[in-house]
Amino acid sequence: MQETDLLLMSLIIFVPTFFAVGLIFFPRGKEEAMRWWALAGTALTLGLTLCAFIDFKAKTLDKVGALYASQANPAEKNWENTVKENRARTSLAYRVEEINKRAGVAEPQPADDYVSRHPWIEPFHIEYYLGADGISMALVVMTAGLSFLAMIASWNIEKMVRGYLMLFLLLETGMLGTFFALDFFLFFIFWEVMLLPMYFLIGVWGGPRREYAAIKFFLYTLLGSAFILIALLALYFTDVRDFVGGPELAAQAPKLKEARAEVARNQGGPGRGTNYVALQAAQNQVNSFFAPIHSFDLLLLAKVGHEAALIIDQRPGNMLEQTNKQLAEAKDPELKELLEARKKRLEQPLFTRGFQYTMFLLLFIGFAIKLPMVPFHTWLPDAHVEAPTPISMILAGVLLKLGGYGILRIAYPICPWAAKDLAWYIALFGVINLVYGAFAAMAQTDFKKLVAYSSVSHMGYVILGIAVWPASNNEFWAWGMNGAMFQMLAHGVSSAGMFFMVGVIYDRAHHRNLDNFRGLYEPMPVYGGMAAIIFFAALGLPGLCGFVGEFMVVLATWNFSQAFAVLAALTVVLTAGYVLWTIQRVFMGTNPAYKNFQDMNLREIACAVPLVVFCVLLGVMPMYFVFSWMEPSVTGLVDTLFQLTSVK
Amino acid sequence: MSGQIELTHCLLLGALLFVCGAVCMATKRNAIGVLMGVELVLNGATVNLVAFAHFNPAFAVEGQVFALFVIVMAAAEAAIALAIVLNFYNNHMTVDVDTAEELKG
Amino acid sequence: MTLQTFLFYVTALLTGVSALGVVVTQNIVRAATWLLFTLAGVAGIFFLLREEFVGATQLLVYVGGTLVLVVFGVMLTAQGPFINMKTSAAEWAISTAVGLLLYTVLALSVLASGPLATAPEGTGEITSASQLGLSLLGVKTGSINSYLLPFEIVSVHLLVVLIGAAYLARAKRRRGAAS
Amino acid sequence: MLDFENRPGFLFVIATLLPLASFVLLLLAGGLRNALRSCREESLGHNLYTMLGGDIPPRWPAYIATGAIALAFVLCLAGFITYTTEHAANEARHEELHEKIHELQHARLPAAERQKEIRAANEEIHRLEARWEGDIDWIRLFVGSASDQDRGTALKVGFRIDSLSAVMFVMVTLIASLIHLFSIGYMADEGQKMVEDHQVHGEQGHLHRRGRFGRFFMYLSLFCFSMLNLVLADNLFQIFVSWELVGICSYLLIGFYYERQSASNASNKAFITNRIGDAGFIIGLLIVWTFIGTFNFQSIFRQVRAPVEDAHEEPLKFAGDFVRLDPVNPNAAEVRGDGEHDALAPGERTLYFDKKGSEVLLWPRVLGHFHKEEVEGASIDVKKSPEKGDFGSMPYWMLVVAGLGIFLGCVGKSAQFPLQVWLPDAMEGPTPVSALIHAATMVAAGVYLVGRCYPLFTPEVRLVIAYTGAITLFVAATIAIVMRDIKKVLAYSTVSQLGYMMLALGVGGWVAGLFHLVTHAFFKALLFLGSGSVIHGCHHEQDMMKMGGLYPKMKITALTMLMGVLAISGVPGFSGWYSKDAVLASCLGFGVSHPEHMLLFLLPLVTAGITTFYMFRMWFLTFAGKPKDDHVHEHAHESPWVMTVPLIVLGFFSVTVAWGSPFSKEFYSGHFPFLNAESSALEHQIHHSQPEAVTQEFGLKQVDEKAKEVHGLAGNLALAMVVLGLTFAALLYYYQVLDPEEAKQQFPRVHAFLESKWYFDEVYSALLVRPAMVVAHWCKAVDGRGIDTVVDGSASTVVKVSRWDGLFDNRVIDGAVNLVADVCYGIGARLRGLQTGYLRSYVLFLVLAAVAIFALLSYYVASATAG
Repeated sequence: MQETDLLLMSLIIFVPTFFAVGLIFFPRGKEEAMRWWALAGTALTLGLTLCAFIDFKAKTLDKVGALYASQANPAEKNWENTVKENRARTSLAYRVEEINKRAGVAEPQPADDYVSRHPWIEPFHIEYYLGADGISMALVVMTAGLSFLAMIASWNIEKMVRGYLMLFLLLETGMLGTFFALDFFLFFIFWEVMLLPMYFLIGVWGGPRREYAAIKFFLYTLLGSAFILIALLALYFTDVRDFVGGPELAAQAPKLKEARAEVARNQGGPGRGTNYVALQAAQNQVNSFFAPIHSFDLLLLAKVGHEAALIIDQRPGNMLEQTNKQLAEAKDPELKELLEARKKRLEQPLFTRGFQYTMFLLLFIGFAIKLPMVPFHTWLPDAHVEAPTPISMILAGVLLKLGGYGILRIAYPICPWAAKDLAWYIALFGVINLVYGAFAAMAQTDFKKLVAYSSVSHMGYVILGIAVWPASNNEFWAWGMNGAMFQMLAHGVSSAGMFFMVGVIYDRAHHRNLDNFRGLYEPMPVYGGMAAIIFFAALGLPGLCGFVGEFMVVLATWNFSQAFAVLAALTVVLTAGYVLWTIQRVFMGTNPAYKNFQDMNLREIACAVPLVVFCVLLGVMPMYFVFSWMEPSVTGLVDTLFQLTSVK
Repeated sequence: MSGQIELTHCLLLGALLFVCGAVCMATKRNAIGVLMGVELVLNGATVNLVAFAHFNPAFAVEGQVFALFVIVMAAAEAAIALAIVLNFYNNHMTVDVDTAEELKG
Repeated sequence: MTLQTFLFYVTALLTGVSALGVVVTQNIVRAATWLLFTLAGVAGIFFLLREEFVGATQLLVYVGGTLVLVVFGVMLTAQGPFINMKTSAAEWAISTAVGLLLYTVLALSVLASGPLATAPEGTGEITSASQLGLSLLGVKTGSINSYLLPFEIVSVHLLVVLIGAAYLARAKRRRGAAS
Repeated sequence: MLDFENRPGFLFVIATLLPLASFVLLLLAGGLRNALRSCREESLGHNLYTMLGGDIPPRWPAYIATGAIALAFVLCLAGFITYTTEHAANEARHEELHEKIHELQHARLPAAERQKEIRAANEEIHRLEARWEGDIDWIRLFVGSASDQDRGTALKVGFRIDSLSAVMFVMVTLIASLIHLFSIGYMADEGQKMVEDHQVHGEQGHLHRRGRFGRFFMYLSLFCFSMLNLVLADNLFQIFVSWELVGICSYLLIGFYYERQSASNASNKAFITNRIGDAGFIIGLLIVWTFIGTFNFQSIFRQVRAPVEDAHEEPLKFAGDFVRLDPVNPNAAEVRGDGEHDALAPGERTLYFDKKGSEVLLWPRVLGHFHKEEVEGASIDVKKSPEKGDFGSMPYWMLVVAGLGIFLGCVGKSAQFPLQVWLPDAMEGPTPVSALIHAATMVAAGVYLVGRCYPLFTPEVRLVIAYTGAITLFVAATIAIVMRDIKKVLAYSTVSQLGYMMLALGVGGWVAGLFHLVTHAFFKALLFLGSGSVIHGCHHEQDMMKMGGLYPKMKITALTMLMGVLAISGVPGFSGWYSKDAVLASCLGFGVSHPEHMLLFLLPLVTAGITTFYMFRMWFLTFAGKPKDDHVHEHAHESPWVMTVPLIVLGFFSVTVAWGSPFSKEFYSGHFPFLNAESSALEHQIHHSQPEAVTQEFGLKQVDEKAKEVHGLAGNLALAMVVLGLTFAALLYYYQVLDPEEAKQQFPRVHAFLESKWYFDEVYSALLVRPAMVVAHWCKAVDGRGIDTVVDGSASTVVKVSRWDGLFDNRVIDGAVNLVADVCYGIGARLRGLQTGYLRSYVLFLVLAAVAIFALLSYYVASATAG
């Protein structure tokens, strides 16, 4: 079938919506049936996601096996090509170009490359443009999995069940769509689609200060969205004409000539009448060679950003230089004219330093609020504390990752020049996040707030890992980026687990004050054991998922800044401090009041076990479970960006 | 005065009929009287149309066709107006239009 | 002054006087009679202008149909001896004044537009009834356009009106009458 | 797959993985059992639950864990024997092959044939090496330049067996097996359905809780895996991973009685203190990774230390040493002369040899064919980011920092000054744990790592290590004198002994330090288990002041412990004597060659006496004299056989372990006469894996040689101190000629100072813990009062503004709108009168309006045409 990938991706995005709509038809009072229906929805989404994932792995990454084989055998000389091919196959830009090439020779589009575009709102060049590479696939799988688990955790929501479930499913659509979207406008729409359900989920089903928290969350994120919107519009009005339809003007020159001739033919003259309609059409044809083209296509914008960075740095072989060279050689007047126009466009101050800086800051702040980055983080503790348990899981597990994903997918590729220049400051903020979050977590007495601040601290590693853009050597940056991506996944698992664990105990004790717990190990050994594993994962214990990302990021940091690396290394002490102190205050000691607490029931175990298992599996075999298919994408991104700024 | 019928005169006659119809409508309290006024107005218009048809070859057919349409429409209008008058009569037991003053401000 | 012109002025005079009669008379039956004359006069004008088909239609439809309808209306609504439905003198005065004003304006505008371009007698093609019919039936002959669609619309309209009229005029069972 | 014939190293890998398997099994079974407890009423759940032991903790976890570690011991022993018997032969064959390759390179043979021969020889070398090592990728990123034949960079896990690790394996598995066995007896209480914890007081008397028999062995298994993995590792990264894992095991086991506040505090303290060390460790790792690009020990050493000879076997000037370079040289142009350095690519530099140069030369990862002149000229070209075959460089101070960082990790783990505070508190854990983790193995990991990373340490770092060790051993020994808790005495003695090891390593006695590590493991495990036996016998009484006169009641314990005491004191013939003499000899050797550091010999010498004193004090207080507490004495009894057998075995080994191995040829050939402090077979065994740096580096070689010279002198001095210490102890606590109470009263300040452990805890609390909490609260306040105030303030400002806005809306804008409406209404009300409702009048209006419009239009048309 044509475009099975499009079908699959669209299904993944919209199956939750379908199930949300389906909830309308349940009669009042059938809450249990509704829950099962919604659970079926998330399960189906998860199933589809896994299908897509396996398919994606098999079809776009079948070279990984070969790579490993060649790596194991030193005599194999072809490994470099294998690496290149591997990266190319996972790179979205490469696959898009392949499709364009094939479209040129009228070959049918393959159904397996997980890039698919269809016009949507044509007057504004908005497309229904979906695609996936290792980065988005990883996050999509995580989102679908966490949504499923959070749905299991939602079973004890009793208030307005139908509304809750519908909003939850809509939220899932928004999240999945954001990770799949390659059109900026589409991305933004999904981004906003995600916001509103979250607002209501916190504001209606939350704790005592839910209105405050919900409004704070909403306003903060809306502020971020506003920044992103400005950047989106500004980028849209960039002229991308030189980057669509291939850079070859030589082929366009004869067409222009033809169009000119058509104009002359229709213009009339002595003894001939003027055909105004045809003249107008021909004139339009001529103008179209010089009219600006706008686009929301993220990959195209990235291409523009890259080229701009090359021109700004006056790197050899940049497009302006090429144009000048061609101009010097060109004889054909039309070609000359086209080249002149291109030269003027490339020289025009549109994607200048200032513009890149502004765009990057707008995008970065927009995404950093979501991440959250100190000092834009105060929505997070409030929102987490007030949100119901499953929503906290989603919030910490998925929503924060959107910030990191946005930076990786949008801010960095489109404004590489500014990103490189500002790397030090970003890394500084990453370290501030790390240290500040850890300190603030240590001072909390509210269990959920502590976990929330630990999230702030852990996301610091993500910022730091992304930011360590070195001047000389991309090996370290690759470790940092891969570490940051891994940290996002690991934090998705461990923070969701932590919030779930807090939720479990909140259901029993009805408070979250750390000083009033004590002694929960004895009545609840299963709970205690699983919680300990998840908390140790957050602490960064080797063998559990938290360690891998942290360690990789820190490894990359020394080469970038020694001070930051030292601070990041010292943070492990603080992390150990607050995690262990928490475990002590909650689980150790004795507390007669809680002696008869029930251990986790089957539903809770079903929700917690996958999280615990993934904590361990990701920690023990990160290569097998993650890097084997994610690494080419991430390292490919690193390579692309690095080559822009490497040796002059 | 030439030996022909002049367009101006025809138009003056149409205007006279029109004014008469209007005054008729304004002065009659009997609903049927008002209806007659309407007929007069329409006739005035028809006269004009026919006159134009006669005096301008470009409108030779159009003028007549429209005159015909007016006549037919007038017939239709008369039928429906009478029906209304009858209804009015049934409700008010009179045809005095002054009894229908629901629109008074 | 030819006979045709003469007849035109006579007929026009008659028509105008009858129209005034319609306005002036207070008796509705008389008014109907005056109206008959008016309509017939208009038909005469049509004949004089050599638009025989329109004239004939005017006679047939208006004089023969519409007017009869009006008379029926008079008869159906007549209540005993004629009830006084006179309007006040003030109203008469105002109406007359306004009517005169309007006529003045119309007449002035007709006269002010100067001698209108008229085709010389006999140059214009006489339109025969068959041509009219063909154009109404949608046949395009020469420069004559077709009016099939308006014709059809008018037909349907007529039908609707007839049904509507029948519906509106039907005897209603009134609750008050029953009790 | 597991080809033990060709890869005997796998024996050790399997031995490492066995306890892991046991851990996973116990974890799953225990988790399942606990999970089933809530549904034990249902039939299926009930059956499964009882199958897994039911309410009473089952015994089989102990058997599984013990079986696993015992099997591991057997495997390790097999591996050890294989290794020792093969080692010499392999070494010789290795040499031979190298020799052959060298010859072939210069032989007059057809090229193809020569290549074939060389390849065959290389393959055999490879096979020989691969027998005892191997690695796999843990994470590999395919990044980097094309010429890098490593194909990206990788974090690897792997193993490499040498003499030292083989010995360590046998030592760890043997002691661990014995302690497992001991624990079955010691932890028997935990096998009950409900256990009474005497130290926790609830509302209704003592706390009653469920037994945790299986969990204890689960933790022990995890610990064994981590520790063995640490020994197995061939790279720093894997060691770091194991480092953290043993840390967490220690945390879990110290906090085993987590109902006790003191236990949970101690476990937190242990882990956090360790993490401080780990932070340093991480920094060390970062520097190594950043500059050297690998964590593999062999690769690191090959890069920082110069090779011994060039490709033509010409010895190099700085063989085995760090080569220091200086980028600044006034004669640069003259030296180069040819201006060649101008042609260097960006990132490449020319450096000049200089003894105090700020840079260290990094040798290529794969050293190609090179000549002595090439690298011993006045200058050398290095690349900033070296490829596999290029020379690189790194700042010397970075190397120092890396060494210090790694050493900080060791300080944390081995409880050295100033991070020694956690170890005494760690005695809150069950005694077998103290024996295994906090005496014999884990705390020794720090020393082991220093030994492993030895070639990475610059002389400055080694000096720091030496002084740290010296301070530690003295401080801890002084505190041990005044401790009343039997386990605390042993804890401080452990800290002190670890100090000895560090000191030895620091001064260059590589073999001495690690030798002491092994012997100490045996007798310290023995002492702890003995104390455990005592505690068990006295019903969890740990205060020595309440004991006394226990010898008749528990003879086996008393005698075996005496063996331990003699060993630790360094009485001739006992294992401790060999190792301690070696340590002191190294110190004296160092002191002789560096007289300014003579303190490094005097401190351990004095402390040798103190050690003897406090160890005998402990033994006398416990076993000799009259019972001080009748209650304790009456109930005291000897422990069951599962506990005494390990004591006896360990007692045997504490005496004999240093003598010699019956598996080594030397044992029979009479090379090692009994009672010669320089003739231990174990020492010889460890000597095999001594890094090349110690034998080559000039300073180290000198110390090593001096130490051999002064061995006798150092031994005699130490013996004198031991006698002195023993005498004092006997006088004070056995014959009671002197009254310890009197001494206490005479020096109250000193006693208080020692009793409160030199006030370390208080200082840390004031300097680190409290400031951290203050900063934490600041951060909280910044969020709550700072950022949130701004956010909320801006929100309330917006609300206020919107209120004003609302007023403006209501008054001004709405007022205007209403005014318009009112006016309209008024006009409308007036105009109402025109609506007569009469049809006539409407017609009139219509006509009038038409006339008016007409008039207006014509007026305008007229005026327009006129104008």
